[in-house]
Amino acid sequence: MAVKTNLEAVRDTLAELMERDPSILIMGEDVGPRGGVFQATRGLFDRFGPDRVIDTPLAELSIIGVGIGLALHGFRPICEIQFADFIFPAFNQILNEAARYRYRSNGAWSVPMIIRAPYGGGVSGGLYHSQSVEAFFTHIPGLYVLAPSTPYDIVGLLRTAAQAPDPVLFFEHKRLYNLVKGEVPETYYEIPIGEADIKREGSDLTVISYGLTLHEAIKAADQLATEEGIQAEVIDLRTLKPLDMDTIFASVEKTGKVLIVHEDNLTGGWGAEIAARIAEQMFEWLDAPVMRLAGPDVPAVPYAPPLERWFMPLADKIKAKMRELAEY
Amino acid sequence: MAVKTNLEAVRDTLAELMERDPSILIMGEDVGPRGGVFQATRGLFDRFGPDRVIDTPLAELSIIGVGIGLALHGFRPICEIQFADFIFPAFNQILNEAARYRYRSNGAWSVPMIIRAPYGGGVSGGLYHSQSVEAFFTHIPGLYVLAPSTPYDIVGLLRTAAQAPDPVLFFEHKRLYNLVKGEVPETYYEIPIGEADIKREGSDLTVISYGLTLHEAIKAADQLATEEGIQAEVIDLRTLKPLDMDTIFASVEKTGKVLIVHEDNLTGGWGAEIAARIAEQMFEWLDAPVMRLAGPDVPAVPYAPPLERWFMPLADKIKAKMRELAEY
Amino acid sequence: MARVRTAVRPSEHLSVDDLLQMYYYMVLSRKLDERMWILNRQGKAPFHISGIGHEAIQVAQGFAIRKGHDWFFPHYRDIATCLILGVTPLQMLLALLGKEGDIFSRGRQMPEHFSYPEGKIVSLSSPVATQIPQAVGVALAARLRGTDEVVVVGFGEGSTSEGDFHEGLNWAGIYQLPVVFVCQNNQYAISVPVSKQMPVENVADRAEAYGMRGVIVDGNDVLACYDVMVEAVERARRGDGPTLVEAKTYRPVPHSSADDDRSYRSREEVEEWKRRDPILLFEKALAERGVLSEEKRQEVYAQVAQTVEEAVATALNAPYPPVSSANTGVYGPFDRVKRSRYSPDLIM
Amino acid sequence: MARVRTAVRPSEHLSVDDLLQMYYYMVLSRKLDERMWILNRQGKAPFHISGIGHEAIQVAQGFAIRKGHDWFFPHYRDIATCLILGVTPLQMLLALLGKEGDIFSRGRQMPEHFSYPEGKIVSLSSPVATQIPQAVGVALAARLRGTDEVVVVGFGEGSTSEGDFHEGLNWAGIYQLPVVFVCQNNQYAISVPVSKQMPVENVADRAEAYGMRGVIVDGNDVLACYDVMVEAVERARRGDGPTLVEAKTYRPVPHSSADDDRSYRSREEVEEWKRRDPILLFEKALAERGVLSEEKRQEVYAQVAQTVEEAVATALNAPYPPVSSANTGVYGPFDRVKRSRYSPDLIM
Ligand SMILES: Cc1ncc(C[n+]2csc(CCOP(=O)(O)OP(=O)(O)O)c2C)c(N)n1
Ligand SMILES: Cc1ncc(C[n+]2csc(CCOP(=O)(O)OP(=O)(O)O)c2C)c(N)n1
Ligand SMILES: [Mg+2]
Ligand SMILES: [Mg+2]
Repeated sequence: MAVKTNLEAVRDTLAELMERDPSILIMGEDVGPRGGVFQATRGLFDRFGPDRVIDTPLAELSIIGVGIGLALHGFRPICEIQFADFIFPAFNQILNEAARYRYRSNGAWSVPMIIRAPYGGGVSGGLYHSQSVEAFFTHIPGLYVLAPSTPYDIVGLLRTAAQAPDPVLFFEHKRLYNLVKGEVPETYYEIPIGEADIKREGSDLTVISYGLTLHEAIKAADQLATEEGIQAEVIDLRTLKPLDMDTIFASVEKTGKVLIVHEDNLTGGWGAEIAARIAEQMFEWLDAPVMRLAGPDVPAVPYAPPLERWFMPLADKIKAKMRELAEY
Repeated sequence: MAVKTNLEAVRDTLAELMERDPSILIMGEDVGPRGGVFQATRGLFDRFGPDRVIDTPLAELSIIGVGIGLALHGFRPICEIQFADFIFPAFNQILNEAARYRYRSNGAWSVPMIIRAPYGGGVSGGLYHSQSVEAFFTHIPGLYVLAPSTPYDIVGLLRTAAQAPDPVLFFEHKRLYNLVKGEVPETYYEIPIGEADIKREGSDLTVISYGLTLHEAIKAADQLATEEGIQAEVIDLRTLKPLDMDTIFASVEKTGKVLIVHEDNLTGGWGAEIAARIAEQMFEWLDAPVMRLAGPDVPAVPYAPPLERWFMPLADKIKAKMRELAEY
Repeated sequence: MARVRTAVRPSEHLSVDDLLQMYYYMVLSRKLDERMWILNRQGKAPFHISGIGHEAIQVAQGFAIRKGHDWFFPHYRDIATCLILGVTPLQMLLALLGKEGDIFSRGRQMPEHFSYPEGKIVSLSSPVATQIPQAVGVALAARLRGTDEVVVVGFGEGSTSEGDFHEGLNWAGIYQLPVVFVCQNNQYAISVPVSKQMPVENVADRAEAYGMRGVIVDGNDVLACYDVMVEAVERARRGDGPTLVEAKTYRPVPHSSADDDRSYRSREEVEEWKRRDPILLFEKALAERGVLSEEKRQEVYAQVAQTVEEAVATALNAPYPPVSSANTGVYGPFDRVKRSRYSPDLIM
Repeated sequence: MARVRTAVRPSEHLSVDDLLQMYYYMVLSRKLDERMWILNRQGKAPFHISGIGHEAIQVAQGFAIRKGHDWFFPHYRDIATCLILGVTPLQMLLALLGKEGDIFSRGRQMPEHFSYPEGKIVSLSSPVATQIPQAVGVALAARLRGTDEVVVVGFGEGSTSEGDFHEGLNWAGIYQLPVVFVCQNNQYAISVPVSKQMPVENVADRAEAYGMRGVIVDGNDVLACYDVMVEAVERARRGDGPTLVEAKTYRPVPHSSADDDRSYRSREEVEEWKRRDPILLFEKALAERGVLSEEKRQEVYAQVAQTVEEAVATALNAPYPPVSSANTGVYGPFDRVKRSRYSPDLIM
């Protein structure tokens, strides 16, 4: 068992995948000698050379567009978008092209590729280096959307993503890159896409989350258990699309109470879909309204430290909301 | 009272607004001598000249980007995106720029502008001329999102939109352009943004919709009343963002049963947010699960007539779902 | 009009057979296309977008590339090229009508959204210019794999205003990739004339900004187009880098079946260009070379008419795809996805 | 290095006062910038992105435009220009620290995301190149209103790879708008060198593709930059159309406080360029003209040091914006919006 950070988990798995599969390429801004602005590709350029670790022009539309072409020819590009905030110039290529190639050609063409993007706040990144952008992609048929938050899950899901026959959005919370450490087995394993993980068992209420707020939810749950004896079950979605409704519904059957937490702003966030499904299909199991806690409906996280704290749905806020739900 | 089609309502109101407000410009592909591919700007070029009705290059990013610049200087551009399917090259300019100018500059700068886009299926448009794209925009703080579906509402909301201090997405269902006719008073009126309209009163269940499915829902409700005596209340959202929760909640208090219908694909659609809010805040009033009926989770509407019919949530499907809900 | 004359003229080495084949495809494409308009006007086809008037450059590019080896990202008008690369008239018609045998998309896409893997014709979408960086990606792949495949990508002059054009050509220039960009400049993007689309006279004038050759050719002269295309394709194959080819042509019909072109251009202009119809021009050239007798000409037209009419009859009688088909294939089969009982959002 | 020499040399008509003003702003910007780095390294400022080494072109453009009349869409390195247009060192520092007096965004944006309506400095975001079509829109507005405003828009050479650059310049060319595009080509986009960014040697080589003038200037020579900028701005004002100015310069410091530049370039290269530091060059030129004595030089440095230190002290002691402020102003006040009791998505 090696202990790794999230960042090391990404980097080591990228290296492993490239070693194993010659069709894998890495492309993006500064992924080469610089090793990526977060160092997620450090050492790969030296190891695999400029033909497999490609420093692209500063042009996201073509990072994805050219990546699609590579995929059509049988490569499996792993495209890095430097910050998730900057994925939108490529939105048309992702939505109208990558996600639709298979369906529009009745399966004649497909574009297996991975799009990696660091996302999220808590890093003094202000409005344009803190965005959570997953909800724009989970709405799109044809994409897989993953957001693992521990080294173990990152390794297992990145390995699976690298075999998927369709485009995968792979979101990495940048605040967690060096914050989270965890054990990664030496023996090879994979994690299926679409499988949530119960990170903390509990019977009083269910908390559903991913990313930074997942870790904060666990913290809040632990505190609440110690302080007030309330036992929350914390589900880590890991995969955002498709949703693991089996795991979610099983937990709701047990607890009858659900809180969904994400960092992205509330309105139209991915929590809405989760809440809507639970409300529709678990109506008779619910002992309380499905609650959501999310970032406020402002355009991303402000820069000044107190304002950033105000934005982030961290443990204290989650705990308060859990208590409200428990007491319902 | 004049009877107009939806298309005439758009066209006549654009002319009226330009007449009244010299800061209003129209820009887009083929809006000039061609009068727009749907004829929504027919006659305006001759009447107002090339300085106020601007045929743009085939380049959506800059239609919005240049529009933002015009707005910064005090113009109020009305930018036409020829089909909503083609709005995505401009997504970065809308999301990261237009929607965030005010907040990011603490109110020092703002970009009042209207972005008109015909959307929706039922016109043999296939995957790329049929998309419903509203959910990508309703998630974005800083935008108003309107989707009126009758001549009366189009006139009233377009007048209001043309005074809003912030960017307005104005979605027009292209199938309804010539299908729907309705009365438009000669006397001036406006409709506030954020005000839903009860298009049909009823007490057994509430149907919430907009666009083509709104008209189908009314049809279904009328049939159901005649055939089975079930009285459905049909709410036309008209404004998608912000949502008129007062009207929605009041209806739910009355009926205890809600069906949300939209044409956009189900997962992550705008119906999810509406359902989530009702489920959370009206928990104690609900006599049945909040149900959703929407387009299937495929990449937009297929072209072949039978496949297109399969996709569209039209009256027959809505009626079946209403019956299911009524019987719950 | 061709401002760049090619030094080599491969068209001089075309055999009589080749020339007659080219002629055949021009006529086939034209007659099929005209028939598609009629089906639309009869209310039998919901939509059609036409290649009429653009056949010279289309046929030229079809003959300049290695069928099934080189890649083709078509412009939506490229009916003639697709026929050359192996798509049958019947397949075109089934797509027009959205019938079961639509090999492009099985009735999902509008007509003329070609896709034909056997001919390396890559699936086309409607948002213009998106195919340009994708074509560059295929060319990069060919380079990385060390093959000698060439990629040809088509688009209209209006599409060059999109950011996709810039970003794609920039990459191709940086890596000097084996790709030929073929712009069919037909003077209009729907109603918008070139003068409102770009501040330069020629699309090809922009090639230099991307470190590549730009070539302008008379897009209605099939042999001139052939010379230019062969040179560009073979340069790319040799590793001498990309070319931006601009074929000056004209669309004598409305933009699509949904367009009415009378509001934005004069009938005189249209008639003027019809006098330079690519088929007329080619017939004259062939007659001059003594390759096309009047008898042969009529034979070709008769053969084409029969081919088209047979295909129309079959297509009209063909069934639509089963409704169930629309609810499949959003995702490819993948056994490492947990399928949740309740999850509606994953249609395999 | 300046390949285009201006015929007119407005810099020859600059008064001693003007020259000393220019010098003052170069030194002020440099010293303020250096101090910002220190605050970052001390852990007092979360982030900083620097204009060091780019001051010549920045000061030149600041002096070439009509303050408060012409519009400025800054590059994020344009600290010197913003100081000239009226932003104070204290305001820069308050933004650096995200303090209440941050006039750019009230602590919402990262530092160097300028905004100053009084100086017509338009609010900058982080996604690069987005400002380019917006600047063109303002120029179009000026044209439509018949004013003689000019718009200057800045960006790095890396940003020219984005579609926004292409689309913006295309519009400006079509309508020959009063806008000057100023590219500070500092050889790198973070770690990516120009050779991997574009297939042409100079950004300005692309001007022709947009039907406009392209000018290359030594971006470290403030007077050469001034000549080029005055000419471009006045051409635009006269209605003679847009110019693409490329100022060749270098970034002797890391990309930002989050960067480490040792992985992608040699120390020798950095040292080589430091010998052509714009302040050094200008001091030499001023001394040659007899404008800058050693005494005067020291006086300027002392004045700048005092200004900066006073501002730093004030900024460090300034409060943060109240938390409640972050929850306001997503939408402007508008009385024709129905405010729903339960609706959380409309923050006015
Ligand atoms: C991104 C995008 N915007 C708008 C459209 C609508 N549209 C379809 S074809 C067309 C004109 C294309 O002109 P050009 O590129 O010159 O090709 P042509 O049709 O003249 O061959 C337009 C505006 C589209 N398909 N895609
Ligand atoms: C759309 C977008 N993609 C990526 C980034 C991240 N990024 C910030 S600055 C930068 C390099 C910019 O290079 P250049 O335009 O040459 O300006 P310079 O920093 O060299 O002055 C990058 C890649 C961004 N800000 N925006
Ligand atoms: Mg054209
Ligand atoms: Mg640079």
